[in-house]
Formats: sequence, C-alpha cells, structure tokens
Amino acid sequence: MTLGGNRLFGPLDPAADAGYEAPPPRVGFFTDTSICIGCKACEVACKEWNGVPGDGLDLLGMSYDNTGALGADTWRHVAFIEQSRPVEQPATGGAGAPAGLPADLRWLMMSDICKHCTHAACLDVCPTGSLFRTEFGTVVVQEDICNGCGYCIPACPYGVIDQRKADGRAWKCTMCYDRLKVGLEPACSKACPTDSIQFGTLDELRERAGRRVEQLERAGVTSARLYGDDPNDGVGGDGAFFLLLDEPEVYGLPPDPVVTTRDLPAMWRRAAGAAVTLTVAAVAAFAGSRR
Amino acid sequence: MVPQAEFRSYYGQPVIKKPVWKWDIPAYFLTGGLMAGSSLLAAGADLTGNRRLCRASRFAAAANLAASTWFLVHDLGRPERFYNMLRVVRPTSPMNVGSWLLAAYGPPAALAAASEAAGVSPRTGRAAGLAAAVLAPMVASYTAVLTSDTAVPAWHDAYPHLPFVFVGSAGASAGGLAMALVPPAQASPARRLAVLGAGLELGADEHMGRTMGLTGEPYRQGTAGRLHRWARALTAGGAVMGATLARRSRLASAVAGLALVAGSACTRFSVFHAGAQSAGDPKYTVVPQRERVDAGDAVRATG
Amino acid sequence: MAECHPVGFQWVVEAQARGAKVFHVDPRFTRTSALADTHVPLRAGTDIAFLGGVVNHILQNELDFREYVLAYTNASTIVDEHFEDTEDLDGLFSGLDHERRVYDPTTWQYEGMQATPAAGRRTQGEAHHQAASHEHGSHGSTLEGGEPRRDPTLQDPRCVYQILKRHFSRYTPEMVEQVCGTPQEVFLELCEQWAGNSGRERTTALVYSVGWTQHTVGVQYIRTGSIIQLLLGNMGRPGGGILALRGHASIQGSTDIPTLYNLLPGYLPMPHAGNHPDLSTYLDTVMGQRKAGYWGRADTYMASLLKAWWGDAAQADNDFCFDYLPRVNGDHGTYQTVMDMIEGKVKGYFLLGQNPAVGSAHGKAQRLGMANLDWLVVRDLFAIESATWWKDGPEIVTGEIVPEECRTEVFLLPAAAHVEKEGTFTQTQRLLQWRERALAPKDDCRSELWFFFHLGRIIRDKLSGSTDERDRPVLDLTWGYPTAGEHDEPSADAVLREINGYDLTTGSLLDSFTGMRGDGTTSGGCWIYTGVYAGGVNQAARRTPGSEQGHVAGEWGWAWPANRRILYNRASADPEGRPWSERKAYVWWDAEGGEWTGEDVPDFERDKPPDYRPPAGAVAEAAIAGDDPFVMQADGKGWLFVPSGLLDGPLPTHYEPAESPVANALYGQQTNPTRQVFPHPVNPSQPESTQPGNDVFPFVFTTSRLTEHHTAGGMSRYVPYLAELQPELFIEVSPQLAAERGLAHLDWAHLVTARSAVEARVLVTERLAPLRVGDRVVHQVCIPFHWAHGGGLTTGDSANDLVGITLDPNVHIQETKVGACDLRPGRRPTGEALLRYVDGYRRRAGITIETGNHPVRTDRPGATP
Amino acid sequence: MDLRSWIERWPVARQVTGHDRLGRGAAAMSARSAQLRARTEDADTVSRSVCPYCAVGCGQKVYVHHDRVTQIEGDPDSPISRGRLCPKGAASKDLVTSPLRQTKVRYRPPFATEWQDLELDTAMDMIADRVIAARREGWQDVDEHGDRLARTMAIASLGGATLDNEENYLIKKLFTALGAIQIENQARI
Repeated sequence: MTLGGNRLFGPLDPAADAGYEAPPPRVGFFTDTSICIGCKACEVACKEWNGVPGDGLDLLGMSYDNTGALGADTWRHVAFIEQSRPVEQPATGGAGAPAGLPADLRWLMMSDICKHCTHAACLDVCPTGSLFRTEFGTVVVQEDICNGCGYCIPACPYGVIDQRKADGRAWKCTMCYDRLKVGLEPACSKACPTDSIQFGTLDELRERAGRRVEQLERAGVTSARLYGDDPNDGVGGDGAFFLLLDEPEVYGLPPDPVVTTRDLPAMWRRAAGAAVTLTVAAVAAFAGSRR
Repeated sequence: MVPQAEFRSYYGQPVIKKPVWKWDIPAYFLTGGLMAGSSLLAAGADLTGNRRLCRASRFAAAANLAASTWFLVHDLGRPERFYNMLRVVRPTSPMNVGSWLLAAYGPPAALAAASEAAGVSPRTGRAAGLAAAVLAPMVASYTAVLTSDTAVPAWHDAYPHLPFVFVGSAGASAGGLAMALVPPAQASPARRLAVLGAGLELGADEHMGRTMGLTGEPYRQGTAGRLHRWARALTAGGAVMGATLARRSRLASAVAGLALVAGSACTRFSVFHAGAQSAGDPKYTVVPQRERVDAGDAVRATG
Repeated sequence: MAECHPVGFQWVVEAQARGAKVFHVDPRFTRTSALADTHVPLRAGTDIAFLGGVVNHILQNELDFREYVLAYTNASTIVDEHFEDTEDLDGLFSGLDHERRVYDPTTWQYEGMQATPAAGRRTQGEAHHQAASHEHGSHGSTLEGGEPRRDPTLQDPRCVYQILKRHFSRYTPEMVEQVCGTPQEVFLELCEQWAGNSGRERTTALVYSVGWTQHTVGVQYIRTGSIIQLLLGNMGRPGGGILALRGHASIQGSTDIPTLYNLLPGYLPMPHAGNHPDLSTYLDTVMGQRKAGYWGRADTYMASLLKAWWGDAAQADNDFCFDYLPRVNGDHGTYQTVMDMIEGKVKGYFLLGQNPAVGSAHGKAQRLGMANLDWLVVRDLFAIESATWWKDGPEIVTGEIVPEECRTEVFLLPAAAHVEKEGTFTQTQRLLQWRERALAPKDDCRSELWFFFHLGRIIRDKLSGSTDERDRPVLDLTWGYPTAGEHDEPSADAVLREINGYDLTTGSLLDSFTGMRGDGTTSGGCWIYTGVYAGGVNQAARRTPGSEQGHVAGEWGWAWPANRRILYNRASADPEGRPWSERKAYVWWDAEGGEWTGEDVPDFERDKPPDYRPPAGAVAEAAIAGDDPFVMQADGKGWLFVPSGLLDGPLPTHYEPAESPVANALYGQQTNPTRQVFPHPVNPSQPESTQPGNDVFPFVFTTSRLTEHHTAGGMSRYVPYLAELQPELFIEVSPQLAAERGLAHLDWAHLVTARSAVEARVLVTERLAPLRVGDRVVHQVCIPFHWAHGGGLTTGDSANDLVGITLDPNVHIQETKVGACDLRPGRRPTGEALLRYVDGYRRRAGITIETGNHPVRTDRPGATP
Repeated sequence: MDLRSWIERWPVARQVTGHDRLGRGAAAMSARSAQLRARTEDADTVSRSVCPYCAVGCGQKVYVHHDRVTQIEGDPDSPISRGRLCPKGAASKDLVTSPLRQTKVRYRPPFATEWQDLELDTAMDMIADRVIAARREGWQDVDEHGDRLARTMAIASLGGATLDNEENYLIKKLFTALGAIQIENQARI
C-alpha cells in the first residue's frame, strides 16, 4: 500500500519517508514496566518541562491512579493495576473473616505515553500539517499551526491525543522536541528513578528490550512480553514501546492496534465507487428529461 | 444480537478517545450531501432546460455551501486558523483532501448561484454549475472516508458501506429538498434522485447491519439506534410518498421532501452517535482485536 | 523505600538485576512491596517479635558468622550474675523501679566491671524523662574500670551469646506467626535467605525508616536489627549494614548539628544540672573512666566547640565558658514542651519550616498548646496550618479555640526556598552536599541564616551595656559573620568554616578532628564535621561526576567523619586485616606499606596494625586493639547485649504497642514498662489489651506516607502537580473489613480513637489483608498523614489527630506507626457533636486519666497501679 | 513579505520542491518548530543544588533566566541520583515558583480574627523584644537543689529538617547562648 511512493503500512524509516535528508537516528522510549515503581515522577517532570496544566483534583479510586488516562493535559500517565487470584483460606478455624494476603497479589504499574507510531494515524489525518514527523522520527503537534479540527483525536488507535478544552488545540507528548533539538533527553525518562523509562535510539532500545525479556524469562517471569516493538505490527512499530507483564488491554492498551490509514486506499476506492453510483443515479434521474 | 463479549480492560475505561466533534460535523455531513446532490440536480436541470429546478438547486447548493462552511469553521477549536486547512497538501488526510475539494467545488457552486441570482452571464453560470457538478459526487462521498479514517470501531469498520450510505443520503436529501422547493411538475428528476438515493442508502445500510458484526452494534443501540430507526422510517416513508403522492400534490411533495431531508439528518446524526458510543466502550476496541490476536491473526505487515 | 525514597530505590532495582533478592516486611503492601521479590506482611507493632524470631533462627541453627561474632562482638563477654532476663521475670528485666518506671542497670553490667549507676542526683519527677542514651553521645556508651571476662567457647551460660539464645528461645516461627500474623513459610524463607546471603562471600543490607522509629520501643527495633546484622557479620562491610532512610533533606544534619534539647553539636550531651557542675565532671561522663575509643578525645571536641562559640571569652581558667551553657534536668523534648504550653509554661514558640499542627502526634494538643502562648513565630514558604490554626483550625469548628479569646500573637515570616540560599544539607548517608544559591529570595523572604543572624544581632544590640551576668553568654558570643547583598545575608561559607574549626595558633582550618586540642588552641563548632573544610577547600562542594570515579564516589561531597562512606569499615577485613573474601574486599591492612588501605577512608588509625594491643593506661583510640573495629565503643566491640546506655533493657523484647487490641502472647507484661506517658485530660490513652474497654477500639491502624506527598504536606499540598496526583485523604481497608463494616469503595468512613475521629474516603484494596493472630483475625487499616484543613490545594482531616502522645523512653519519639481504633461508615460528626461523639467512645471504654498509663500490667501480682 | 517568499514559505511549495511529497514531515515544519530549542539553553546561570524533600540527597541543577527559575532537573553527575528525581523533586520548580508562596510578613495581634501587614524590620524588632522579655520571665538560675540551671523555660523552638547545617548551627548557638533549651527538630518526630 503506497501513496505517492510513500508507504502507509509496514516497516519504514519514518524520518526519511517524511523528506528529511540524512536524519539523525530515530529515537524513542522503552518503558520496562517490570521495574516501574509507580512514583509518577515522569508525570510531574513532563508537566514541569512542558508547562502542561493541571488536570483536576479528583480521587478516582483506580488504585493509586488519580490521573485517569492520557489526554491533552496528561502526556505521561501511570496506570496501577491490583491483581489477585483467590487462594485457599487459612485452615485455622474461628470466627471472623478469612485472613491473609492473596498469594498471587500483584501490583502492576506502567507509565503510558504517546507511542510515536511509525505510521501515526493522528499525523496522517491532520489536515493542516500541524502534526508532523520530526527529524528524530517522532510525531509532534505544532502549536502555532493547530486549528483544533479534532480529527487526530478519534484517529489515534491508543487514545493518546486530545483537545484542551479552554485552548481548542490538540496536545500530546512531543518527546520533548525542544530538548531533543539541543541533544538533551526528554524530561520524563531523565527523571525516572529506576530507569523504567529508557530513552535512546530505537534500534538500540529494541535490542536492550529483547535482552531484558530473556533475562526475565530466565528468572522465571513468564508473563513478560514486549508491546509495540515489532516493525511489522499494525502501526509499523511504536517509537515508544513497552515491556508488559500482562495483556495490553489490562493496561488500557489496544491488543492489536492498526493505523487507520492502512485502509485509506480501500476507503477511497469505495468512496469513488459511491461517487460514481451517485453520478449514475443523477444521470438516471434526468434520463427521459429533455431540454 | 452479538453475544456479550468477555474482555479485560483498565477499570472499564475506553481505550480510544471519543471524537470531540460537536453537532456541527454531522450537520455538515447533511448540508454537504445536500449541496452535492443539489449541484447535480442543478446541472442536470440546466442541461435538460428545467429552469425552475436548476434555479432552486443552485440556490440550495449555495445555501448549503454557506452553511457547510459555517459548520466547519465553527467546529474548529481555533476558528481563526481555518485557513491552515490549505497549508499543506496531505493526501493521507481525508479532511485535507476534502478541504481542497471544497476549495475547488465552492467557488463554482457559489458562482453558479450568483449568476442565477443576478441573472447575468448564464454561460459562465452553466460552466460553473457543471464544474461544481463534476466535483459534487466526491463532495458527497468523501465525508464517509473522513468518518471511517479513524480508530473509532463503528466508523472504521463501516468503511466499505458508509460511502454508499452517505451518497444515498445525499441524493435522497437533495432530491427531497428540491421536492419541497419546486412544484411537482418540475420536480420529477428530483423525485427520481430522491427515490434512488433513498433506496441506495437503505440498501447499503441494511447490508452494513448484516455484515459488520460486533462493531455494527452501536448503530442499533442508544441514541444512535433511535436516530437510526427514525432515519429508516423517514427515508423510506419519504421515498414511498415521493414516488406516489408527491407526483401530484405540492403539499405531499413538500412533506415527502422534508421527510427525506430529516431522514438524512437522522442518518448523519445516527452515524455520529454510533461512533461516539463505540469509542466510549472499550469492548468495541478490545474484543475484535483480542479475537484476532487469539486466533493468531494479528495484523502484521508481510515483507 | 520505593514509596518514600524512589530515587534511592534505583540501587535496589539495580541490585535485583544482578540477582539480589529483596524482602519487604511491612504491614502494608506498598509500591516497595510491588517490586520486592517477597512481601512479608506482619501486624503493625510486632517487629521485635519478628526480628527476634530471626535471631532465634540464627542461633538455634548456628548460622551466625562465628569468626566475626567472636572477634568483633561482645558475644563472649560474661554478664553479671545478678542479671535476670525477661524469661525469668515474665517480660521485665532485673532492676525495674516500678514506681519511678526506670531500670537500675546495675545488674546488666559485664562481670568484673564497675557498675554505671545513673550518676548523680535525679529528682523523682525527672527520673523517667532522662535521655540517658544521649548523655553518652549517640554513638556508644562508656564502660567503667576493669576488664570484662570472656568465654571464647561461648558455652558459659552467662556469656552474652547464651543469654541472647535464651532470651529469644521462645521466638519460634510458630510464635512469630501467632504474634505477627506472618505465615511461617514466608518467615522461614526470609530467615534462610538472610542467613544464607551473609558470611564471608556475601552480605545483606537492612534498610529501615520511621516505620521502626515511631514506636514506644523504636530504639529496640533497631537494636534487634543490629543484633542480626552483627550475628551475620554484615556490619562495617560493603553491601551490608543498617541503613536508616531518613525522610527530610537534612534531618541527619539536624541531629549532627542538633536542634535537639539534649545534644550539643557532634552528639556531645547538653550538660545536666546536677551531674555536671563543671567541665571536668561533664567530660568524665562523656569520656568514661577508661577514656577509650574516640569519645576519649571529647575534651578536645568540647573545648573547641566552646572556643567556637565564645571566642576569647572562653579560656582554660573559666572552663572555656562551660557555665554559659544552660543545663537540662529532664525531658525538654517537643512533646513535653507542648504539654507545658497547654499548662501555660511557655511564652514564645518558633516554628522553622515545621508544621506540628499536622505533622506531630496529637494535632489537637499541638494546636491547643499554640493557642496558649504569648507569641508564635512561624517561618515557612506557605501559610501552613501551624500559622493559621487560630482562624481555620479544626478547634475553631468545635469551639475549643475562639479567635476573639485567643491571645497568641502570631508572626508569619516568609522563608527562602532551597535555591534561594547557599549551605549544606547532610543526607541520609551522612554526606554533606553544598548547594549554590541560584537567585535571591523575593520580597520579605529570608533564609533562617538571615533570620537568626539578624535576630541575634538585634538582641545583642538591645542587651549591649547590660551588666547582668545572665546576658554575658549572649554578649560574649562570636557573632561577627560577614554579610553581603542588599539583604545583608550572612555568609554560610563563614559559618561552615567555623563549624569545621581552626587552629587558633596559625589561623588555618583544621583538616581533621584529631587535630583538635583541649587547651583552647583550636576551635570547631562540630567535631564530626571537622575536615569538611580540609585543606581550606569546601569539600562538601566537590562534584567530581560519579561517572569519573569508582563506586564509592569519595570525591562527591563529603561524609562525616573524615569522608568515610562506610562506618566501622575495619570490620570488612578479618582480625588479621585480610579481606573476608575477594568479593567483599573493601578496606584491608597492607602489611608491606604498614597501613590500612582500600576503597574507602579506613575507619581506623591508618598505621595501627591488626596485632596492636593497647598498653596499660592507653586512652582514646590508642585504647582500642588492632582487631576491634567498633572504634566508638569503649571496648571496640559491636554490642549484642547493651550493658548501659538504654533505658528499657539490655536486650530487645516484644511488647505490644501502647494501644493494641491484641494481648502479648510472649509475656505477662503487655507494654514497654518504661515508655513515657503523659497523663493529662487532653491526652487520654486507651485501655491496654488485657483491660476492659479495649474492645471498643478493635482494629489496628498505621499511618504512612505516599510518594506524591511530603510529611505534613507543607511542601506538597500547595504544589499543583503533586496535589493532583493524590488529591484526597483516604483509608485503605481490606475487602473483608469493608464487608464487615459496610464500607463501599470511594464512600466516606471514619476512624475513631480516644482523641478524635478522622474521616476519609475508603479505598477497598486486596493489598491490605486481615491477619490471623493466634486464634483471631486482626484487621489493619492504613491512613496517610499528609492532609489538614487549611491553605493547601487539597484539604482533609489529619491522621495525626488520632494519635496520642506516648513516647519511646530513650529518644522521646512518639508511637505514630501503630494504634488501635474503631472504623465506621459515613462521615464523622462535626462541630461540638464531634466532641460528644469521641467522648461517647471514651465513656464506653471507661477511659480516665490513668487509663493506659500504667507502666506495668496492673493485674500482675505486685504491680503498682 | 513579497509574494515569492510567501510562496516559498508555503509548505505546499516545499512539498513540490522537496522530498516530502505527502507533506508529513520536513515540508510541514513550522517556523516555530524550526527555531525551537530547550529553554535551559537560554539560562543566565545554572546552579548546582540538592533536592529539598527527602534525605536521599539527589543532585539538582537550577536554571535561572531573567531572575526567574526556569527549570530544575536532576544533576546527572551525582553518583547518588544519576540525574533522576522523584515526583516531589521533579516538582521543585513548581514549589519554589509557586504563586501561593508567602512573600510578605503577616501579623496576627492577640484576639484578632484576620491577618495584618507588618514591615519585616518592625517584625524583627518586635520578635527580639519578645524574646528578651520571655527569656527573663522564664529564667531559672538554679534548681531546687541549688544546682546551676542558667536557662529560660519560656522559649521553645521546633525546626524542620530542611534547614541547612549552617542554619541549625546558628539556631543552636544563639538559643543556647540565650539559655533557651527547648530547641527541637523534626528529627525527634
């Protein structure tokens, strides 16, 4: 599937595809959720650097997640999942409730972020060029351009980008484009206390992630799996990918996201067919009429 | 009815974001369809010498063009930056393509109406009207691509069907509008277009309902479902009435025509709400994807 | 650690990646538990039973690092024949004075040593409130004349090893499960891993925080940890040790250069009224008769301090102005002071970046105390609750404080933030780091340095010309710090130089505390900090990047003492001075070079060979043998058994918390008999577990912190990006307790104690589980203490309002980490109805002023009620 | 701007003339994006500091531009923190630049229900007077046994543990000279 020589799907070097000559290596994030301590330093560091507004003082009751979801005012979001499987109760008799922590109690934490997809639907559908591919292969909203059409919002298969109500424009993670420009690492990964969020060139991160999964498997952590690392997946691989300890949907991630524009040529073919049908109908409507 | 799906999620929260589009967008879909259909009717009428129909349709196209423009600009978060729509040519963006399309369609459509209103330069008016009519079918159908080219399950998965629903709805509503504006005697092409459009819309919709599976469910539920039922009734009723009573009665013609316009409006708003509903429930995002993955059929590029 | 010290936790994660196993022992399942290999739950307040179980496991299975234990600890020392253990006295040691609630430690002494009676005269009232551990400095106690007898076979029934074994013999896995609610298999896994990961080749680190200190037996918690780490040979070695994770930027510095009533800088004790009539008697107490170990140099530390403070006025013939020092004669700690405020004994109060209305135990007592002052000075970044209680505190709502009737004059002075001033913080590993000033404070904001320098200057001006002898200490004070800038900011650098100290004969800065002299020719404001300006260079400002030096990173900042990163690191080598193993080599004796060398600054005289034996009459470090690593102790040994220096016993013993719904399964004695109590109508205590009315408060609660907030919230509830992350007070309850009490997730509920009721939203979570304790189920709830009603962006009740004032006897720290409470659905009553509501609870529990304040279980034979 | 340069700046023109045919990258870059750089680059001074929250002692770099703190972030050189910060440390700029900070002296006279303004110098003078008076009022020369006390029991202090060593030193020194002994700290808590 290509358009004007540019592919809409499959593995690709996005910066070169977007017209940069000799771009720097593509950079991204590898977020290893197995060592996330849920401290939310990433959320705060992001907001401090980017001047992202507060998003409300609401106790959500979703474990320790009072942020809720990624959005215009949340570019990093730490998800908290408490899991347990029921276990046998202590054998000791006596009155009262059963005692003891569930044996399989797990508290999963994961810092979610814009995936900076290889094939980014938000970028593809943006009509103004506000959303664009940077020389680093990242996807950025240009705040001096965005006119708030809102198209990017339902286009994103991960539910990342959103409109800032008071402002009208769409906002999301820029991977600290201004910092990348001067050779600095993004604010979130720099702050991350345990290096759960790792920043680097994507190729190197993918290798590192592969080794980490092997290490965890050797340690008996069979639930570890990578998410968004595969350049052959539905979005051409994510610029920000993850090591998860459960299915993606448990963290609020789509299990098999696909960039909507993969189907764009087919859509246009159907639209053209429909246009022809309408033309035929119109001609038919006038058939028999004469001047 | 699709059986209740078992799935996991993050506190039942949606995976994707609901569209932030306000009512302007489905309203634009309606007026966009109306102006496209009207331009076709105007050109046909012009070529077949149906001045009454031509004049009314040119005005209808222009009026809906104005309304469409207002809706589109009004929906923007930063309306003062509307001109950025033409900042780039981005073929991957149906909205950008649509903007260029409207930029090409709008001036001739407006010129045709201006010529009609002023009664000057009918040759220019015809040329403009024909130019508008050439672009009109795409104007009517691209909005389906605009809708489908999203991650919203009910919209995306409907992409094979929505263009036909939309052009059908455009034909039905434009025909209907002309039926309301033009005496029955001059409105027969409009009636035919309306009936053909309504048939196309209802047929495409029926097919969509039968083939879409889980992600078609939102079209049948909640606000979208109610609007959908109204749309079917109004469109079918308007078409039947248009094919029968409206041929003789100006009143019946007007009623049938307005029913068709209203039916089209219900269709557009039904689609709009179905999208919002499917985006708001993680089931529609997670279940089909999970089924693909579990079946070993995850989407993968092959070389 | 992940919860409250996230950045420090990176090293734990790194260790895990290299194969380390992490056990997290905590009543709560926190973010630390989430990353730990094993979370070990236990009932709050039972850590000594738990750790005692570990000690028992080690001793019963002979898993101790015997060579280390024999050489470096007092395991072989024989104890006085009159010593009686808690096993003999059902939870009490020999020597308890029931009436005065103090132990006479005479029988705890080593055999053959002179006893160390509580020297001098003590009045009845103060007997309980002494701060004995600090009288000997914080890092060790003195031993008096004579040589202790030792049995290197460890078979003598009166040797420390055998006493220890007997003392903990009933702390079996079954008992641990019964007391703590910890499943035996989890407990045993921890024991095996801990012991198995210790020895020559491996070391295990023990990390604790205020979860251990905030108890009526807090000091003994840490003692139990020390016993384990000494038995397993983990002290003074890389990867081992006991690491106190302190919660505030310079809380370590606040004890080193103490703003604490009982200490002078460098852990020198404040002089005592009766015991220290002059400098020499004072020094006798501090240095001990043997003057062994580094405390044997205390005369030089003290003379230098007095020279630093009183300059030329301090001369040998006037005891270096020793008499200018005010004397203590009891507990003058913050809680005693608050009770004194309520009694009207205190006129003025300074709060310097501290918010006791929220952060101290018994918030109401704190606020009522402040409402009974003449004046209050609050210096802070924000208008915190301790500054505004007279207009928006909880007692305004209940009518207990009426603004129009409250005479306290309040000054709120804005403080400078950390970037607006320069100076040093001392972090949790004793590391001093100098901060550069980034910009000047705005408007009226000023540093504490500015405030105290200018306050002192104004007071001295006003007193100048006074002939009153009482004003001499103020007028003779060295106070000539250079100032600069438009605000006349005093030079923090000059102060740091004064702290470091000078050789007054040359005017040069001292390089080490060993250069201090007792004859008045040196000065130095804090002997342990001497060397921070070694070579005339601000060592705390050194910032050689970590990437450009080894893992010890000795060129980043400066650690006291002498830039030593691991204390007692002589113990990282065997008695002959060789590393215990290649893997764990750290500091060792280089026989050829004739010196100690290694990766760190050796915590030993550089040229003292391992076979050095002190000659008769040797003092200070010369009195320590070449194979005795614990250089602050008079015998150079790590003390498994503490013959003197602790008020509540030579060995840790499990006592139930002061307020507990559970009876002590180990002893008839329920609670620490020497705990410090404050019987007062404002401070009612709940009945102990064996008393009627105890069941009115059936649940255990613990207070805690969250990553997203900072203690009393003064630096987090006012910060939008933090406030939104934890926007509301909540109580965590188990699903079982929620079902039992009819609580729904996110609904309101309230906790009730004898002091107050506190409402919060309910978080039902499986991270909290009921524990089976003996034959019953005990429910625990936990509640963070960051909130208050005042000026923050997020407001709520204060968890510390629930807690009463009952203290550890040694250090006067309050028991905030465990209590007993009731839990009810819905919001608490407000206004006066709240007072009636809590009063109803007190009536039902039969609480009087005496309740819960008896030292010894009242139903024991011979107990004094 | 003439027409030619206007057209050249029109991304569509760049699409036509450059490699970015679909207008998704280089051609779509805005003027702002082209000139974007981290604000830390514009700092007048960069000070090396230490986080004021817990006692881990993480290194911080404080960036100041035009007498405003524009950024505080971790100091990568620190062997303790390696440039990392927790949420509180990462919020340090928010803390020190907070508009909620108290910047003027406030005074509540006895029995008042509201704050009043007060000059800093006046406040210092008033506090000094009160210290001198309270010191004398609560003075104890000797205890009941005649042993020297030389202290006042009328003045107390409780400090936070975010005070510098140098500050604590002056606090202890001054109060001790004044004979005030109830000088306490968070370290007790």
